[in-house]
Amino acid sequence: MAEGSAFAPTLFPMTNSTVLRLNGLSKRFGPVVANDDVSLTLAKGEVLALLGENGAGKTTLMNMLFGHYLPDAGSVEVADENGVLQSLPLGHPQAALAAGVGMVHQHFALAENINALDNITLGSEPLLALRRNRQAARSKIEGIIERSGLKAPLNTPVGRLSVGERQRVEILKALYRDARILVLDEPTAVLTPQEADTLFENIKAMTREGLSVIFISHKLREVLAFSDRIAVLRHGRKVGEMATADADEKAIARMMVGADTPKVARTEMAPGGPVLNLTEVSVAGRSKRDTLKGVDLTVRAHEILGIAGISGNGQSALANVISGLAAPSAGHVQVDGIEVAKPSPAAMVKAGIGRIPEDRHHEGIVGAMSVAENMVIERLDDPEVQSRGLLRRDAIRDNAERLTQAYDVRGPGVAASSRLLSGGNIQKLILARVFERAPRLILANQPTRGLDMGAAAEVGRRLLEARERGAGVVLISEDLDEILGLADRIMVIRDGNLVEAGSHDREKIGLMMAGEPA
Amino acid sequence: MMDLLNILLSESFWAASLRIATPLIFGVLGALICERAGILNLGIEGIFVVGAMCGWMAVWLGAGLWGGVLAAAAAGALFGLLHAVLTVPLGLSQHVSGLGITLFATSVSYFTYRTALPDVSSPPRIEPFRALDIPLLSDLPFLGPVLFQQTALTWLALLMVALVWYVMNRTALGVAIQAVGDNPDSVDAQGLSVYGLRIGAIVAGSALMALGGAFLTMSAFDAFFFGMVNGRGWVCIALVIFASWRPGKALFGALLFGAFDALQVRLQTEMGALVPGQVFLMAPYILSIIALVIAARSADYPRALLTPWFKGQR
Amino acid sequence: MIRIEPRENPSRAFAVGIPILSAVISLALAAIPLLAAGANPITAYGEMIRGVFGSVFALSEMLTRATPLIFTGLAAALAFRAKLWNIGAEGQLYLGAMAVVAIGSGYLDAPGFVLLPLIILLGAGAGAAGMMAPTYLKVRFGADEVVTTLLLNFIILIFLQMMLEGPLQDPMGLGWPQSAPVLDQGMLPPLMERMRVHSGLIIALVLAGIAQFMLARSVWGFKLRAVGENAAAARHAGINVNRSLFGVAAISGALAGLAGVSEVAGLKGYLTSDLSPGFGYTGIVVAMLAGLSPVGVVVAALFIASVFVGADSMSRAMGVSSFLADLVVSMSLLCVLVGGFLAKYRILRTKEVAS
Amino acid sequence: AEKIKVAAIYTLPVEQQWISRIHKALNAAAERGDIDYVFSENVANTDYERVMREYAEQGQKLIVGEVFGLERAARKVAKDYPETAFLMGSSFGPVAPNFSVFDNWIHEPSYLSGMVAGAATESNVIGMVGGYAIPEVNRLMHAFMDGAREVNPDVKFIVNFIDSWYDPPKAKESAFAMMDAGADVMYAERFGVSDAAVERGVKAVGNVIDTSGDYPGTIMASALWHMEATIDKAVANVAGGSFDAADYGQYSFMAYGGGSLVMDESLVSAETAAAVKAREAEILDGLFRVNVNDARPVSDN
Ligand SMILES: Nc1ncnc2c1ncn2[C@@H]1O[C@H](COP(=O)(O)OP(=O)(O)OP(=O)(O)O)[C@@H](O)[C@H]1O
Ligand SMILES: Nc1ncnc2c1ncn2[C@@H]1O[C@H](COP(=O)(O)OP(=O)(O)OP(=O)(O)O)[C@@H](O)[C@H]1O
Ligand SMILES: [Mg+2]
Ligand SMILES: [Mg+2]
Repeated sequence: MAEGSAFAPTLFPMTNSTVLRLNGLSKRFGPVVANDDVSLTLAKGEVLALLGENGAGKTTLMNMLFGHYLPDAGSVEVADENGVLQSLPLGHPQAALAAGVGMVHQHFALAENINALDNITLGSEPLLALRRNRQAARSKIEGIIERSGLKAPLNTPVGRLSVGERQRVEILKALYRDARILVLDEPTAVLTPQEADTLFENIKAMTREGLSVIFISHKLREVLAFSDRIAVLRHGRKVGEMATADADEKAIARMMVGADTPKVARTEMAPGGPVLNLTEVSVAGRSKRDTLKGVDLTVRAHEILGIAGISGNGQSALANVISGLAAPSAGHVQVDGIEVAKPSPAAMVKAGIGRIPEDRHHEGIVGAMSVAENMVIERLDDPEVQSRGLLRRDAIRDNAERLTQAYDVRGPGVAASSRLLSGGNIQKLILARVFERAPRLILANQPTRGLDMGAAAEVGRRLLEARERGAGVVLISEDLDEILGLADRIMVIRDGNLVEAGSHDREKIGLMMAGEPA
Repeated sequence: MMDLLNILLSESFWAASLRIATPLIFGVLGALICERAGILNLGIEGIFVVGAMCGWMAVWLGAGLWGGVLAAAAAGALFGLLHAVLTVPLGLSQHVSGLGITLFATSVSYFTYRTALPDVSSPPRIEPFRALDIPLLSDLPFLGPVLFQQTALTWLALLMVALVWYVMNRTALGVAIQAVGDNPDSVDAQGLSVYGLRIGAIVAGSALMALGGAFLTMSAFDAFFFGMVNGRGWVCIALVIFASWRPGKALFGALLFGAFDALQVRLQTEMGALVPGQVFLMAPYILSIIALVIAARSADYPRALLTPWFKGQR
Repeated sequence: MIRIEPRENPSRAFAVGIPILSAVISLALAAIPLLAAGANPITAYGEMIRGVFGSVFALSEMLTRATPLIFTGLAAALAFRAKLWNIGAEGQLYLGAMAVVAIGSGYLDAPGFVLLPLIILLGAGAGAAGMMAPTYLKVRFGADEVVTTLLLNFIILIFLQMMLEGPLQDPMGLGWPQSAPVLDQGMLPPLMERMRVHSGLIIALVLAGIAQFMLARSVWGFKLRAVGENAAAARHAGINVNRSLFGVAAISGALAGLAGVSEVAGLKGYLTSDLSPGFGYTGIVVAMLAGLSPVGVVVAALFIASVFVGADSMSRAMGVSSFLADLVVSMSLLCVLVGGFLAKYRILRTKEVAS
Repeated sequence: AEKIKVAAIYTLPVEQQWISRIHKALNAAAERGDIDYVFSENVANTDYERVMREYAEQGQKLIVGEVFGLERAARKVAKDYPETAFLMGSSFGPVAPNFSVFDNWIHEPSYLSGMVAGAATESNVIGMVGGYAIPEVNRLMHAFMDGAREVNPDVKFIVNFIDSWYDPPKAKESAFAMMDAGADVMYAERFGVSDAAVERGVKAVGNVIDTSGDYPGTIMASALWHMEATIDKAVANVAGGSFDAADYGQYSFMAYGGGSLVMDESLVSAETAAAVKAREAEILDGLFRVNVNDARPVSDN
């Protein structure tokens, strides 16, 4: 394979059925070369998986195709109705939409105050028309739902939909515009395995009607299961392509990172005494995701407890109780056998609980503050950090220098805004902050969501390390593979109830998650 | 002494409420459109002044009443455009830009007025809008005086409530404006122009605000005075939240405020000897805060309000 | 198509040059109204500079005008840092002023070293209380503080009118709605013979320095910044967000209250309902021009005060309408705002990439 | 003769009734060629002292204005510029050597206009809309009320202050409210009141300025203030080098032509007109003194 060459040969020679061709696209953001001379083709009815580490440039490439970003160089050609390639005016989402390109964004691009129907039809009608033909729109969407199996309530404000429903609305948006080429950027990052499988089966069905798909994912399982062909980006360059039939995990990983990723190996270990006890804990939340109904839970030292479940079944409430953000309406919380009288984040930190939040950008860091400051944000009372109310800036900087080294947090330096770190490095920053205090208990809520394989493996290794040291870990994840790989014991959360799974049986846990009697 | 009930039952009280509410209706609708699109427009107080001055001056120069209305709207739109350019493509602080526009619009109006009319001891008058006096309707028992003896501008305000409601809820444009105020990316991803929608909304909203000012000089009164806007614009900023950004509730809020004000002058004339007059002057503001506290829980803000958006940046 | 990109490393020359350039441009724009009024712009600029720097008196007047703006600018800057949108400095200023005359106009005839600190403390406390109330409504009920603080300005102003016609009215004032004068020993000493600039300016400068230091170097400032930049993350990290908000609300209100103290006890000596020509609102502008930096507030306040005093004096010298002063201030504000943007971003015209 | 340089400093725009009278008198003097006249309007109290000093520094010979909000500071400035003559609207007394005061002492014509109103009301309810309850306003209102009570002991007053100098729409609403409460004669202290009177077809009495031309058939009478007497006297004194600290208040009295009553006799009964004229003569002859009462007037009920 001609790594990074400007004329990297495509594995599949152009055929009449080519519906999309990207020619030598390049894009810089200041000093960052996000894409460097990337060329790709896509055939009719084909599913192409685009792989690469975090920051490899996948989203950027797709954003240029769709017109959000203007390339510094290169061109895009899209086949018209007759299958003839026409060049696409760049930098105009509207032109891309008109040419039949639909894009589902990594981060939802939905207005939450209007309903799904309006989100879907947004931009498809003349703005200055005095009337809308909602009935026609509705029947068209219902037709698409019928054919694709992508069900979503159309009349509810999107703000009240679940993530899975929102994801489907995103796809419906693209299909409504008669997309012949569908770009999906990490569509399953927030879906359960079942939801993901359903989604891909629906999409697969549509490819048989001539839809062509590019999807981006960090989950090799679904890449191998559903794609026809794989293209890999590294540091903004295309470094290879292969037919999925010829690919295996190892080969792909090597192509992505240029080396083998270490497998995380868990060794059996005898658990110690309990570090966290929840007894009959209830939380009265406003929605299902914020509600717990009298759960009992015990985590012991040297133990990773995996909490499996479809998102929105009370994981947030559970995590909020353990991290001190929500006060239980009933029940008891004990850390190391001592009742936490007034739960608060500060009390939990003091009790020795380290928290890795679900939403690392929103809850994990203060983006506008420096890396060093974020490293100490949980221990502002510590005399190492402050004396008499004044910050000890040298100590704070030294601490950060040491931790960025130890935890391999890469970025523009400890004095720079933490916002400038990539998602993976933000997660490492949080890990450093948490592990450095040798917590008795670690709450890891979706710790690898959106991370590439290398970064995800690093998180797993750190969690196992903590367990070895004697910490207890609560691992909440929608990625069943991750739980199966790391957890000593598994519980399933459903409708605000926690149930012991009793085994590592994938099938059985899947059924419990779906609410069927095991 | 007329008691409270008598006041509340009198048609002149309700007519006064609607009259007092009219400039607020224009203002709240204007602020509502801007904020629905995600932009706070604190220029409103100054845009009221510009509307009052330009509307009046156009009529005084012979443009006719509707010419004055157009002139006011155009002037409002112009200052709205300035606010839009500063806050949308340039993404500057909406607070500062707004306060800057208020200062700018007010001082431009005053300076222009004074430079054009350096030597007036009594401001020149125009022939203002008169009550419509629609033949049969005006003679209806209660509704007649309350509704059908208002001026054309009050009717225009009521019409605008319906129009804004219709546009916001029944047209593609309205949906797009709501979407751009909630999540600009949603609009951008569907091929619509975030900048275009926001700028358009601010310009249109500001034109409406200016009509609120024009009402003061062309209907409620017939001349322009320095300081005559007297905080009415700011009140609209409060009312728009009270109204949860809904045109119908905006009308209700403006009427409520107008009713408090109308009640206030009536009670003050009755009870002035017992309670300091200021207690009555404060009442509408205090009640607005109370109403806000009650409404706040359910208020769902346009999520993107105050957050600038740049194309191709994250 | 137009594209906006952050400048990678804005050079120092840029950072200093652009604001100066925008100030110059705003002056150039001021020629329009000047010409419209039939005045010679060149002479006018000369008069404007003389109006600010032409004499010790002019300079002292500029500093006098800047003093309350530093206080209200700091009030806005600190609150805004925590994303607490305090638009109510105008009202809080009057609360501070009312406290001053309530205690200092004869109610308590104590020696200066007792009375003066007491006046300052009470004035600050009254302002603080004025901001705590809306903060409570925000924290407890979710009532938007932009609106509540704005409305409170009106309420407080009307309340002031009531007080000045009632309990606070000067019995010797022949019925005017004004307070009795603050006792002599309760007045902030002037800084110069026969000039109006007073020691309120020193207090303002010291407070700006303290605020700058505390914001960057203290745990309190750390928490404040964290709450303002990302309240959810701050809460998750164990910072008591509400306590931070109440803390900064109190300080912000107190600073605005001090603006009132400084105007009454430093300048006028007694209270009328037109003590402030909108210092509270201008403070917001000052704070934002300063990029919410306390030291920046001092610079911005001096700038705004210079433009106003210069333009006002110029309008008199040139015989054009004195409404010109506000006009010039607003134009330079908008120009500097745009200039600040251009210093940080560049606007690129991108050609359509033909493919 | 050489022209005297005169500057005026107003805290409100020159349209404000009170200020407009000073402005008018100074303009008249300027037109006659007696003075060179410059002015600053809408000067905030905070800035007032600076403006006084700037004018003094400019070499203005006479500075006219109103120092109700800054009595002490203004006297301090005057002390610093002994060469400049100051003639200021003030509630307090003059200060030697150069600080003179005046005020709008038109309680006499106000009393007379009250007589007109008291005779005209049929409902025996008179409405009064004021800006702020300051002595300058209160005094005239009380004189007006006294005059009305003289001819009609049953008359009741409704009083309302809108706490603004400039909000005609608000003044108008206030007037409407009073008419709803039965007022059939309005005392028009603010702009907007007469407009309401016109719309409802009731009568009004004007104050300080003559607006009968704007509202023909509505304004029965107005108590006018003429600053010419005051200004001309002060200018003459400055020109003659004899300006000193004095109270110019008396130049607003009717006897000096500083105050007068205009009546639209087509709207006033002959009987009333005669009574008013008789009273007017008594005042001019010094046989009748109108009471001065600066307290805030309140509604009767
Ligand atoms: N708004 C921005 N301005 C300038 N540079 C940025 C910006 N956002 C990100 N970067 C740069 O891009 C790099 C990668 O950031 P990015 O968030 O794209 O990572 P990522 O590859 O998406 O990682 P992850 O998938 O883990 O989130 C950072 O190191 C940072 O320097
Ligand atoms: N708008 C932007 N401004 C600055 N830098 C950007 C921008 N968009 C992308 N980048 C940078 O370009 C590089 C590629 O980012 P991109 O989002 O395409 O990565 P990705 O492959 O999609 O990563 P991930 O798997 O994390 O989604 C990163 O270093 C990122 O920081
Ligand atoms: Mg991506
Ligand atoms: Mg990413």
